[in-house]
Amino acid sequence: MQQRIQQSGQAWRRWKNHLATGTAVLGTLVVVAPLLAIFAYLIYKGASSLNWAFFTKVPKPVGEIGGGMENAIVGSGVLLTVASLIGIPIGIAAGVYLAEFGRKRLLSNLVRFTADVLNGVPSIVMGIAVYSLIVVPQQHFSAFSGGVALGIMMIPTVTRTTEEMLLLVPHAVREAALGLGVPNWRSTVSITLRTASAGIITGCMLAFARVAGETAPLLFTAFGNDDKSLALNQPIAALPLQIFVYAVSPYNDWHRLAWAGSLVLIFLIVISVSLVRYVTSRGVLKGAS
Amino acid sequence: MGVGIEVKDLNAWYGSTHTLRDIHLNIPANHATALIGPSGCGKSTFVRCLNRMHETNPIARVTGTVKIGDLDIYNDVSPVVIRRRIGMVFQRPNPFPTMSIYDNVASGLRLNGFRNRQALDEIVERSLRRAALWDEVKDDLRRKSGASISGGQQQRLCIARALAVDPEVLLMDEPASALDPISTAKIEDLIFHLKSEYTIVIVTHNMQQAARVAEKTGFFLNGQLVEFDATTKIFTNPSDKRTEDYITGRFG
Amino acid sequence: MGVGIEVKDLNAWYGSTHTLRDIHLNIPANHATALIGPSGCGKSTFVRCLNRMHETNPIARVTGTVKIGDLDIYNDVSPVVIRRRIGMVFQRPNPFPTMSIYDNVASGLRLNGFRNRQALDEIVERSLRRAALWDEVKDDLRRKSGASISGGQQQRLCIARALAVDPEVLLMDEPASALDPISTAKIEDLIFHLKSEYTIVIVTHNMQQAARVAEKTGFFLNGQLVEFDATTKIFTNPSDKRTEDYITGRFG
Amino acid sequence: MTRIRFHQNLDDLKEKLLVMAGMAEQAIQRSIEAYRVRDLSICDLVQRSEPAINRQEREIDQMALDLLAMEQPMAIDLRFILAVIKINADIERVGDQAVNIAGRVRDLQAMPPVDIPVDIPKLASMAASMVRRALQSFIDADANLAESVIAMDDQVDQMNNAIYRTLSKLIHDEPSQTPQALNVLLIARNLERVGDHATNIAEDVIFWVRGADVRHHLRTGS
Amino acid sequence: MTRIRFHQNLDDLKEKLLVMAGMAEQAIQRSIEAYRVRDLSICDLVQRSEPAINRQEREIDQMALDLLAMEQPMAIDLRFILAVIKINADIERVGDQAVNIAGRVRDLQAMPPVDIPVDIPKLASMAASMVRRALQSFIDADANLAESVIAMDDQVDQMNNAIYRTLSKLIHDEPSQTPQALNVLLIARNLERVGDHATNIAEDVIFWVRGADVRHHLRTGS
Amino acid sequence: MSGKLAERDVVNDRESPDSPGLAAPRLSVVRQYLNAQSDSAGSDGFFKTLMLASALTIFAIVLFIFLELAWQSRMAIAHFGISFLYRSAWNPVSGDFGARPFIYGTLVSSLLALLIAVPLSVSTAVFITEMCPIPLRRSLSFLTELLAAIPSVVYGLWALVVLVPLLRTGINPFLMRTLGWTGFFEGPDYGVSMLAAGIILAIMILPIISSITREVMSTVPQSQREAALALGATRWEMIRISVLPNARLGIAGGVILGLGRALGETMAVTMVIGNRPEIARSLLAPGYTMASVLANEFTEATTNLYLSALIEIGLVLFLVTIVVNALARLLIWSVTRGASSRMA
Ligand SMILES: Nc1ncnc2c1ncn2[C@@H]1O[C@H](COP(=O)(O)OP(=O)(O)OP(=O)(O)O)[C@@H](O)[C@H]1O
Ligand SMILES: Nc1ncnc2c1ncn2[C@@H]1O[C@H](COP(=O)(O)OP(=O)(O)OP(=O)(O)O)[C@@H](O)[C@H]1O
Ligand SMILES: [Mg+2]
Ligand SMILES: [Mg+2]
Ligand SMILES: O=P([O-])([O-])[O-]
Repeated sequence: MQQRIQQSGQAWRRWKNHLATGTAVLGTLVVVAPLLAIFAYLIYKGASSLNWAFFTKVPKPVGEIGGGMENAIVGSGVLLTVASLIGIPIGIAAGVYLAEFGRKRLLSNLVRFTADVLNGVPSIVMGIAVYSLIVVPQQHFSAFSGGVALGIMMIPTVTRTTEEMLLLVPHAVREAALGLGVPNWRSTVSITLRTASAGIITGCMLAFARVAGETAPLLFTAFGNDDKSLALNQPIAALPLQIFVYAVSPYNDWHRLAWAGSLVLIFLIVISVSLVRYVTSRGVLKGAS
Repeated sequence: MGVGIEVKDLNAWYGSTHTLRDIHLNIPANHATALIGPSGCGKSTFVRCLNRMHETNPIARVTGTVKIGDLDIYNDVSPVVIRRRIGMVFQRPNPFPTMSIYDNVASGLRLNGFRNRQALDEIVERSLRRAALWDEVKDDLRRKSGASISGGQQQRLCIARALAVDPEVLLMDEPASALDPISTAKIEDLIFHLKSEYTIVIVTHNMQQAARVAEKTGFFLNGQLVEFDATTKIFTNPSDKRTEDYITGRFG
Repeated sequence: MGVGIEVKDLNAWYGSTHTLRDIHLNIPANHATALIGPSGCGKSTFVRCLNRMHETNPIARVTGTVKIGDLDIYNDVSPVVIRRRIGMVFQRPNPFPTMSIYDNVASGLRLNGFRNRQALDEIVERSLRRAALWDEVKDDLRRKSGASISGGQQQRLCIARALAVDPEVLLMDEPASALDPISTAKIEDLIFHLKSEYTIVIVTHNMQQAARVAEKTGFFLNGQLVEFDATTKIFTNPSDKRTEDYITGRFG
Repeated sequence: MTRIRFHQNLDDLKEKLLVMAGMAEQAIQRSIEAYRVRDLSICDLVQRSEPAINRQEREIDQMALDLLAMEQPMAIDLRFILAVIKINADIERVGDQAVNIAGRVRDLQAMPPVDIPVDIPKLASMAASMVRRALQSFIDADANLAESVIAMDDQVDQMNNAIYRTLSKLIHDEPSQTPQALNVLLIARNLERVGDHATNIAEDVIFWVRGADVRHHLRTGS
Repeated sequence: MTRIRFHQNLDDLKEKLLVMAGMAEQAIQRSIEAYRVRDLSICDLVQRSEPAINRQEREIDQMALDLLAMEQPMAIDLRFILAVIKINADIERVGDQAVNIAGRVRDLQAMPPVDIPVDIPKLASMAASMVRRALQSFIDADANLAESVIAMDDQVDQMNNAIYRTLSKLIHDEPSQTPQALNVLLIARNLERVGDHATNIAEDVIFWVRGADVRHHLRTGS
Repeated sequence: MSGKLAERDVVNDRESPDSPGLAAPRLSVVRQYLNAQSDSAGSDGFFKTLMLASALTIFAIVLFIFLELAWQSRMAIAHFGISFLYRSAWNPVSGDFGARPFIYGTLVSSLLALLIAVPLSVSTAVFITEMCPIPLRRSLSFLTELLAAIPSVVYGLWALVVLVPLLRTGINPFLMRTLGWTGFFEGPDYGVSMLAAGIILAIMILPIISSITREVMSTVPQSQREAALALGATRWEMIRISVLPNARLGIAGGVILGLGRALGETMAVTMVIGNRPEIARSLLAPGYTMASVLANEFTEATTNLYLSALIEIGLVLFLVTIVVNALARLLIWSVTRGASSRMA
């Protein structure tokens, strides 16, 4: 009746356990290493070019000393604002539809699928599409078109995170609201969305961070501008664009500026993300799922 | 004050499963009425039909009449209006986790656009007092989230939230089954006090609980109401063999 | 067959909260022993100390000796070995949802490198039979996932899974508190049958449950073992005033 | 919720009660036998059986208490246990009556034998039959049979009153036989009380089976 | 788990039982009063009180049943309810004894008055005091007091036996007074039974308070 | 918060007896207010429509992109037909275009990236959620997520000046020596290569996959872990039987997201892949991806056919994305059939 498990194999099990632990530690180190390497390199190369002028001056022509990236910093700000205004509301609304009303399986699956496809659409293709959608009819590059391109790129991430986060909200919370005689829309906006807000904000931040560093879609839309501009219907500079231009240039000065620009871009992204996170107070850049 | 509930010919379905069959029932006003029965017999479905929560399930269907007081809830009004008049408390405490205790209690009114600050303060305090929670939370009203208190307190918070919209009927679907005995006793005491002012319908798996709080008890089986009678009668001397078998554990 | 458990001077902490204080206790072999007490008194912590699950919590600490039979579990062996000899069943059924019913039961043995197909088949069948689940699942053994059966069945599946590694002791932390009365009665019957072959320790909030299944009952309060005696004694005539107050509901 | 063990326990309880009832009934029968044949050894037997009955009574009460504490009995089960507790007390007192009768027989034995013109064995068989029927109604959960027991009580009372009158007259007529007559009178009283206890048992059975409390309703007078 | 209402219900139950006990005690006292002053109107009073006591008994039993079914009482509470159920039965029977005594007094009244040289009132006051003490021990949950009640039972028994002997002798000596003597004898028996019931009550109190079943232990003989 | 007067104002007069003969009892302020509220059926409908419109916007955008690409590339489509997909030629001068090397490059670089990134990100996630001391946990997750905040140009730059030289001088010679016999690692070694692209893509998708994996792992209920531990599982066995199976759906989701990103990634890849439209077995050889060719040559496209062919490359990339997504979905669906899709 009684059968005891043989004791053999215990050593092997223990060994496997250690092996797995070792692998995980190693993997983590391998992941963290390039990050540290990139940061170290950026600081090493770029920090020396950072000064007040960098933030307050527009670029100088080649050869002249000084100049900064004020135009690009401001431009990125404008572009990202436009992008967020387009991408976040549409993204969240679509996510709400999928999670709360998406009972028609076929339609919601289709939307979900196209969102995934859109997520995978290369940024360059997005640039081309927006180019022919807005730039060609308007006949000039513009900040607005750049913002639209980035905004569209934000949508799928925001949508999918919103949906997932809403689905994580317990059904009981919805029932509680409905049971109080709260209209459906009110319950969705004030209860469900609010309950899931931490996760949704994370998703928005992820999307934001992603498009903040995008270059390709801006090539044919925002185009770049050597002067500071706030106009939506004019070409506008952007940090990644500027970095790209400097980076592929043959001048050492400009290379340094590119590194410094990268440093600034990363810090701006991290700071804005952290700020939002801090305000909504939950861990930084908490992953989307 | 509470109003009576008159249920006639109620039938309910989930998809093609016929979950409730021809329920006839008069629930007296200002009393507690308990519903018992084995798992899956339709108790939850029944109470959810009383405030039209049943239809929030896309595959659900219902026929028959339910009158709350003089109001035929399936014909006279919209579900939203009905649910404002009938409070509901669920099996697991479900406070809004992102809201403070105060906001939780105020939510039923706020979400319907009620803005009078002072009145809200009063209503919140009164509801929390009625739910026997005021003394425990009055110092953290706005600081603590609804999810940061203990399970038993959460459930009383949910009761307070339901009371804040001044309902006439309070539906409770196994309100204490997720709680420990001490919290359960508190909830039971609470129900006992509330029933002079509200019509209370409580679903429970715990027969002693039904016995302790309710004047009337209904026994459901396979979607049918087998027996509905005074609680003492049901628990000491039921008329129907099936009821007797169930409460004495001769079942299944 | 089961072995007795001897607990001496057991103290346990979560961070700096002293959760168990100086527990002395002898749990008899091949009997069921129930642990009761108000929420937060340390029952779960206590049973988790018996199979060294307590220490899986990073802030947890424990001192004292626990002997399972002749084995001093905190000094003689590794936790992995101890947990294999002591089965545990938790409050909420936790079958592995990605495994079939068969694989769930076999998982403990497979972990230990047990590969003999035929023997495995037999053990799975025997364990499921012992857990009174065989007849209900035998046709879907490999087709159904462990999560696709009802809650009561899941809990019995978890018991079968624990039995499959042939433990000497079975720890159960409120094994039926998430179940409806019929499933609960099945689990109780099961415990009643199992206790001739295993030493069973069961935590429960339901005093009648303790009364029904256990020969001995211990009452915990604020991390201390207030009284440990024959179950009938505890429930009809306890020696300690605090026990009396708790079981008669004069508490808190 | 198949509480199989609980219902087995209830059966055990019933079984135990029936065993005890059997002992009590036997004691009555023996005491009357002792009366009939004036045999002191039978009296001994009866008196020696009392501790056993008392022990049974305590065990049954304890078992009922345990079941109440441990099993949350409801409805018919609860009424059953309460009926058992009450029947238990009655049976114990039936046993007591048997002992009392045996004591009276012992006293009688110490006196010169006289012919007492009352039919104690008949009264006894009547009372015993009431007890037996009450128990049968308990075994069969037969409320109708229990009602018939209650109806019999009147007869026993009448018989007892008749005996009282007879004996009263006898004493008046034959003062020398007073001690014997008094003892017989007390035996009759004891038997009447046995009948009362049987009536109580029958009422408890009806209460258990029907859930209706028939005390002081059906009973025409105690 | 502050089951306040339940404990209020237990208090109500106790209250009700005490009211009933008061009625029963009063009935005994009145019946003895009737005996002393030979007053038929008092007999009437006693006999009219019986239905009320019976009603009380049924109500108390029902209440106890409801509490058992609805409140899962445990330990001391459970023992209390069981004690109440038993005490209830005993009190009701005390009431019955009072009615019986009243009946005997009625019979006596119909006969020529004679002087019976036994002190029934003393026995009665003894028995009544046992009942009162038993109830006091119940009110105070005082097991020691209850033990003293059980100790008193022997005295009552002795007194009763003395009365039996006296009356036996009286009948022998004065056959004409037989009916009266017999009635007094039965009254004494009734009072002895009242003592028995008080003893039972005391035992139930001890069981409730201490959780120990003292029946047939302390009691020296029934 | 007190005030008896206000109490009477606000609170209904439950206690006051109804005036006899009057049917309707006095209603409390709350009740009156609520009864006066509309039933909101209209606003609910409007809200739902709005949400639906947003959802459909996504669909419309994708459809628009597709149509736009198809329209712009109509010339190339007409000219080359289906053969565009498998022809290897890429000669702007002669006007001879085929997408094969680009498709190859895109798929191989992305697969390579997945091969590298998936194990790494899963083991990182496992380390962070299951093994790491609590104080370290937050900072480690923060660090891995910082990777997501680095723009792709920066990655490209860094890869160009740090990674590529490192590969050329350190790693590649080693790979050639040890694994050269497989044919995947043979010279000549330029540094810029498919391998470099794969690595940089892997670094870029790591944070996505690992943060999602970490997230789903942390939602695996503690009870599942305890179930395994209580059976006598070691930590690794616990991870293997409770954590990974329960998280696999989420992990797959993360992988799809990462794959999408890798397929479409432009700048960084362009900088390190070598940009040569050839198919070579060796991973050390340069390659070209669809996104890179678009980025590099879009502005230089001189002829209409050239431009049209480039845009058709975009179209193909778009279609590849769809196919890959569909395949991944099928895969997930077939793996999870039978099991419940959401863990409680
Ligand atoms: N959402 C649902 N979809 C489909 N069927 C359902 C759903 N909810 C309940 N049912 C079915 O309806 C029947 C009644 O369910 P209901 O929840 O009302 O039972 P219940 O008496 O409340 O049981 P419990 O005591 O377990 O809560 C059951 O057979 C159940 O399978
Ligand atoms: N993971 C934990 N971290 C910190 N403190 C804990 C943890 N788990 C339990 N405690 C504390 O330890 C004490 C004992 O908890 P334990 O879970 O053992 O109680 P319990 O008797 O099982 O209660 P319940 O009946 O509610 O399950 C409680 O005060 C609780 O707050
Ligand atoms: Mg339910
Ligand atoms: Mg616990
Ligand atoms: O129990 P009794 O003494 O009244 O027969």
